[in-house]
Amino acid sequence: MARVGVFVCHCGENISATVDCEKVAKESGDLNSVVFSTDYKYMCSDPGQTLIKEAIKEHKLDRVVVAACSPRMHEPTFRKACSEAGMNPYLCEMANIREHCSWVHPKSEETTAKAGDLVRTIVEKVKKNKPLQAIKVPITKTAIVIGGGVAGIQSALDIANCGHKVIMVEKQPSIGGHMSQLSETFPTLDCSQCILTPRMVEVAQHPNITLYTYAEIESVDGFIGNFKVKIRRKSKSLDENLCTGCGLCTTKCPKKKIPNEFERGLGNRTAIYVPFPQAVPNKPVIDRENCNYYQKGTCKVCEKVCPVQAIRFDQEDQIIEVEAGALVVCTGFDVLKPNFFPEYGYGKYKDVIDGLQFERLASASGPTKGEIRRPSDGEIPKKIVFIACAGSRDPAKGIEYCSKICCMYTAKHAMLYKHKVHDGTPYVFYMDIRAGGKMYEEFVRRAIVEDDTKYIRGRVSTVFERNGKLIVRGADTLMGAQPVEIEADMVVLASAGVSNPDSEELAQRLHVSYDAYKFFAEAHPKLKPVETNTAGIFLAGACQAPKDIPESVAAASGAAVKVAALFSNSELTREPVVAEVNRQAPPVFSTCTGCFLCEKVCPYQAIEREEIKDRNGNVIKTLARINKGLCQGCGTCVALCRVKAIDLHGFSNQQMYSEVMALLNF
Amino acid sequence: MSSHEHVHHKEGLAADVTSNTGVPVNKCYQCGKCSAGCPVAFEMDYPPSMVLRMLQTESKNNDEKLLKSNAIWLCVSCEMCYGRCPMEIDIPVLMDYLRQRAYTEKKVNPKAHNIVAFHKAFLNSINQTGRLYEVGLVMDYKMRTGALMQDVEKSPKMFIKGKLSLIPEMIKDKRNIKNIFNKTLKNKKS
Amino acid sequence: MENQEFEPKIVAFVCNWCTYAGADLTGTSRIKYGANVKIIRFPCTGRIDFMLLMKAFENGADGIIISGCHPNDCHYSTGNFHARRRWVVFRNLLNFSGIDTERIQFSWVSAAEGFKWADVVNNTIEKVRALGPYENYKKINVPTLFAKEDNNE
Amino acid sequence: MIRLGFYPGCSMEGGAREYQESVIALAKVFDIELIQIPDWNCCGATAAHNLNKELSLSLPTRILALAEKNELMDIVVPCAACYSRLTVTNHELNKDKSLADKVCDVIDMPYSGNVNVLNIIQFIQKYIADKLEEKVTTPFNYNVACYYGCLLVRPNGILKFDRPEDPQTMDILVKKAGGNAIDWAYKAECCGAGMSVSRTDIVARLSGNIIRDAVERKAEVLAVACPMCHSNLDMRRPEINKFLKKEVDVPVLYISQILGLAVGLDAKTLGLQRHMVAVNLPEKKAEQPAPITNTIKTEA
Ligand SMILES: Cc1cc2nc3c(=O)[nH]c(=O)nc-3n(C[C@H](O)[C@H](O)[C@H](O)COP(=O)(O)OP(=O)(O)OC[C@H]3O[C@@H](n4cnc5c(N)ncnc54)[C@H](O)[C@@H]3O)c2cc1C
Ligand SMILES: Cc1cc2nc3c(=O)[nH]c(=O)nc-3n(C[C@H](O)[C@H](O)[C@H](O)COP(=O)(O)OP(=O)(O)OC[C@H]3O[C@@H](n4cnc5c(N)ncnc54)[C@H](O)[C@@H]3O)c2cc1C
Ligand code: SF4
Ligand code: SF4
Ligand code: SF4
Ligand code: SF4
Ligand code: SF4
Ligand code: SF4
Ligand code: SF4
Ligand code: SF4
Repeated sequence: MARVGVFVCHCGENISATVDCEKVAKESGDLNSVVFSTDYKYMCSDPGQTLIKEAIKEHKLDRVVVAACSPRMHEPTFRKACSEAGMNPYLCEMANIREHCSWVHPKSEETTAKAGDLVRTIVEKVKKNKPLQAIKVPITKTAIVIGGGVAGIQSALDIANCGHKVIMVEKQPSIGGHMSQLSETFPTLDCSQCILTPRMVEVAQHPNITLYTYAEIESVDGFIGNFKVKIRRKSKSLDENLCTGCGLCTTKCPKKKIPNEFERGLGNRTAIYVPFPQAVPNKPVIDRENCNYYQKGTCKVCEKVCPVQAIRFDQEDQIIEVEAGALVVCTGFDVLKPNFFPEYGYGKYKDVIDGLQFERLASASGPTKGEIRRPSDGEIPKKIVFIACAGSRDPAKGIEYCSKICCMYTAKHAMLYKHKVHDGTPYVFYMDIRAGGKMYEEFVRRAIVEDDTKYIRGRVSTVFERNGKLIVRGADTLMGAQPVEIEADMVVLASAGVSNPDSEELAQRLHVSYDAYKFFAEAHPKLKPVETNTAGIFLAGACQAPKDIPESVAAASGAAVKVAALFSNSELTREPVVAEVNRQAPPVFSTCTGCFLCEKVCPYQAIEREEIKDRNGNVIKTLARINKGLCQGCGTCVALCRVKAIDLHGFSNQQMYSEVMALLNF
Repeated sequence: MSSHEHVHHKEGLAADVTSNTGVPVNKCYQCGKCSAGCPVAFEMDYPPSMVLRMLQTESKNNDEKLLKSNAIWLCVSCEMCYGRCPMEIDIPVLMDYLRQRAYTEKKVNPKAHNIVAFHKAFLNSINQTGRLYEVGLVMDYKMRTGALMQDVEKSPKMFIKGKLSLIPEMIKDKRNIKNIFNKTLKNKKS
Repeated sequence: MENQEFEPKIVAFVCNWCTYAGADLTGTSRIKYGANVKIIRFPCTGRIDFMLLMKAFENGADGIIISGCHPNDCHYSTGNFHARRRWVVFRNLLNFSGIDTERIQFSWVSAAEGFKWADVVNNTIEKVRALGPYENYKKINVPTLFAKEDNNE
Repeated sequence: MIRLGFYPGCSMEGGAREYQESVIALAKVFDIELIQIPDWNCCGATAAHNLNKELSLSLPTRILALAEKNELMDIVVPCAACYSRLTVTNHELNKDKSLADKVCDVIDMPYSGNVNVLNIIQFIQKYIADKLEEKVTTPFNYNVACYYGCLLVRPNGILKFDRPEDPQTMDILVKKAGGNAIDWAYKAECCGAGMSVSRTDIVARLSGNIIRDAVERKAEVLAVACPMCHSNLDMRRPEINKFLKKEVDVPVLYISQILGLAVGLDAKTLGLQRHMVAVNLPEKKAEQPAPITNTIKTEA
């Protein structure tokens, strides 16, 4: 039999002005199981708390109900007081007779009666409360950063500088991401490589960072603080420890005409290659799809020329298993190839290129050494047309959203062009100019006013060739939507920023949610912008949505702080409001029927499958099991389970039923 | 569950367009791609994107201007605009509707007289014979427009090349065709 | 004074993060509403088992309010979505079994909508008052009903 | 012998007689009989849908209903304008059953919505293309600008034929016939369509742009698949030349005529003499047909 104590608070006059607190206390004393009840002016004050503690000891109370303000205000206060008196804190509940009663009703008998009803209801609930223990989880203080673009680099360095270990996993042979391909960056026009390269090197040399390039996440198990991650290190076909990065192999490899991905096809590379001169690590890999030896069985020139015999043709992929307390996903974005848009002629006309290709043309280390020359004949274009929103904001053929970065980089491109080709004329076809950011609007105005870029408001209908010129046919909607034709030498499409092709697969592997466009979803768009719904997995950069460098870096530092905060304790304490699937003695094991409907509705992928085996190892039954590390206690699974095999601690079926019945029956 | 749907009953041409053709006028974000690709925009008083814009204003004045415009008659239903519109707005169907409205409300732009005359002559020919009788069509058109000398040099050459016949091809069930015209045009004169 | 008006008994099932907090705000703002509504706190509307609704009617409730976060604001990201989905299925079944679904009021009240909470309560009281006491509630075969609902999830 | 329904449409009975002649002759070479839909009527073309929606659906439905009544479930419709009207009508009726009932009431005939409408290219692709190369006796060894116009490819969502930008199907047929299908920019631009009589000035300009681009890209022949396109590009040549301020005498041939010539039919049978712009193709010695490199992907 429970021994419940009821403590009714006057809250100065906040409650007692409309509720007869004494009466409530007195009547509660008559309730079944209530062995003590009293009222007091300020329950949350020190004397108030002392009163509760002493009553617990004196009357051997094992349950406490405080009838006062909202539990959202003082539940922790009173639970702590109870705990100090030696009671399990989760056996203390509050009845909200202030916000939900005294403040919203006039002074009357009815109001007092309602307060009494609320107390009775909570008394019935608390009788069904079970002692709970706060959940404690140990934390492995290693973070895995997936993706080595500017966001990943920032995040890794921030975490490492807090003194924690970081493992960086990068898919490509080098870190750097898209930023390493850029020429100069808006809104300051500083050289991208100049600011990025030192940080890439810092990552490689940081004592707390282990870098795996040419590697991918194979699988993720476990939960916050305790992830077990398998990493696939793809074979580079060479012994990295031996290779000195001399580059001899890459100069001698006979396969020289492979379109260079880094140059967006504007240059070539060899089969054994370093993606770009400033690559980190600066050691080659063999692209087996294009290598003579792997495809045809003969060649091995690289092996012959390597002064240190570093080439390993028989090297296999390696799977390594690591433990980590947190993951930061920084896998960035992709740029949509605009060839789904045949009216713009990309892929058909050599001089119709995309924004990244223009970056390479404008880059001092690019295929033209920074001179703007058109791909078809190497001439310097005298008229360039930039087409904004090429695929963005186009539900019919492209994507619905605004890619956000292209207005800015288009203005940048026009400027860079004008700075390099003084007598050239840049045109921009646009629908709106989205330049919300520090110094962004000023930047765009500069492109228009100082660099004389001709902005035409209208979407281009078609691009075609006539007499060696690219005819761009658009409309000027500020001139009565009259059609205009520009004879251009080159056309640059600001093509849409989209999610990586493998993002959906990766999201599923990580158990994080993603949006309709397959970008990773943050836990809350405003207040949890770098968290995911899976505790312990964070996001940063353009893998969430197209973002520019400042935003990517800000998010990366934000995510790093979240990781550091997590790692600041050796254990994680969590409220024990979690679900549980019942377990019983054989032969039933559990009332769970294994339908796994609950698995589908859990927003946190907290429901796992447990196989019950007999002595010979045969599976007898597969049951649901809640991962306490992942469960956030929403209770959706509980409401759904038709055999009532799941229950939620703190809001159990018994508790809720008792509440409903007590509320209505008196 | 409480639902807060704001059912807003609109009046005017834009609302009529949407209810009769399903074309969502408000979806147009004025990008101008339709006008850029329209082969006859250069002749139009209001290029297609302007037509959409005028509808969006929901102003009586603009509705009138539109019905009386030349643009709606110049549209040749080439479907280029629809094919390229990022919002998939079916302008050709919209134009059809505006023409029908202008025609029934007798608001056809005077400059479009020739075009309407041609359409009428065309339908007249079908009404009478079930098929298009080119000589008859041209005669009818000339009577309607007074463009008596237009293309006269073409006819003998076409005749020689076996391209024109002087006797109309008739279909058997002319009654059926007449009925179709009567039922659809009802009391509208053609 | 007119006749003593019927005072319906109304139970409100609300989520902890939005509506419970919203109702707290109604209090902090001292906005008045009828005393015949009593709130039961759930972690999330997703936790609300529709059997509890039946239990409430069975024990003499005349009306029920279910309220949680607005569609995309669920603290648990999708709990309220599942609650609504279940409700759509469940409502048809209730209608089918002759239960007066008019007596169940669904709404979204965020933590900032103190005024709205008072409106929701007062409107529901009026509505249920107009409907009269729920004396016709017959004990229906709730478990079968519940099983059917799940098959539709 | 394959027997298919055939809807010539008004212009193929009149101004475009040679199109009909060449299609029938070509079909015969491949053992296909084209059966005219008995008592067919005009589809109403642009005029009907400009002036009255119900009429614009009723006229084509009568044709489809007649085809169905005569058990011609696959019908060949070589005129692109008629093809477009019939296909759009099918689409509208299948989309809205109550509309379909209303229209059937107007035409006083039942129609199920199941007649399959093939344009000339689809017809050739389906029944001829596979056997074409083996039948080619005199490769059509010219630079051909394939002109698709509007109504063959748009609205793509309904027609679902080829890709709306830079279509390829006709080009592939020309290549199979030994021709060199050139790449050009005006493949699917509008020629002025039904404005031929009422706004000749517009037609001269639009068709003029088409002819100019074709010629600038060294086309020796234009290939078309629509009588309306043909009459604008061929019959309106004097007006076009005036617009272009030069004499351009590039001939305009129907695709059926080109394939007909390639499989050895004579010019007369194919009605080449009926064109306004004389067809004087220079003699060329037969070369190996250019390899077909273009693979097309039609968006679903
Ligand atoms: C044409 C163009 C011009 C631009 N100009 C500017 C500018 O001037 N100023 C500016 O602020 N911003 C500019 N941007 C935007 C800038 O490129 C991005 O903000 C920035 O690159 C985002 O960084 P990120 O690290 O989030 O992603 P990314 O740069 O895309 O890096 C992601 C990294 O993750 C790796 N990766 C991907 N998938 C996996 C996987 N499954 N496993 C492991 N690794 C993976 C990738 O290989 C890559 O290294 C421009 C963008 C474009 C397209
Ligand atoms: C009309 C309007 C509508 C908006 N709507 C949205 C929206 O729908 N969604 C959205 O995401 N954003 C919206 N915003 C933007 C949003 O308000 C800001 O992003 C946000 O408030 C910024 O938060 P902050 O903490 O940086 O600054 P602030 O909210 O300005 O807070 C700064 C705090 O610092 C205090 N302070 C100032 N100086 C001192 C000092 N010297 N010493 C001590 N304290 C000081 C101030 O008193 C204040 O409390 C809106 C803004 C406006 C103006
Ligand atoms: S030659 Fe050998 S050492 Fe030099 S880069 Fe190549 S693999 Fe490395
Ligand atoms: S074996 Fe492959 S990578 Fe090495 S040199 Fe030959 S082609 Fe290049
Ligand atoms: S940022 Fe500018 S160019 Fe890019 S999609 Fe948005 S509006 Fe278009
Ligand atoms: S200042 Fe404000 S309203 Fe104006 S463009 Fe910028 S964000 Fe929009
Ligand atoms: S716990 Fe319930 S819902 Fe989940 S699998 Fe078991 S029986 Fe099904
Ligand atoms: S209570 Fe919510 S979070 Fe926990 S297992 Fe159930 S559905 Fe998942
Ligand atoms: S293309 Fe479409 S969205 Fe753009 S202006 Fe025209 S109708 Fe509007
Ligand atoms: S359908 Fe009409 S409005 Fe549209 S592009 Fe063609 S002519 Fe212009």
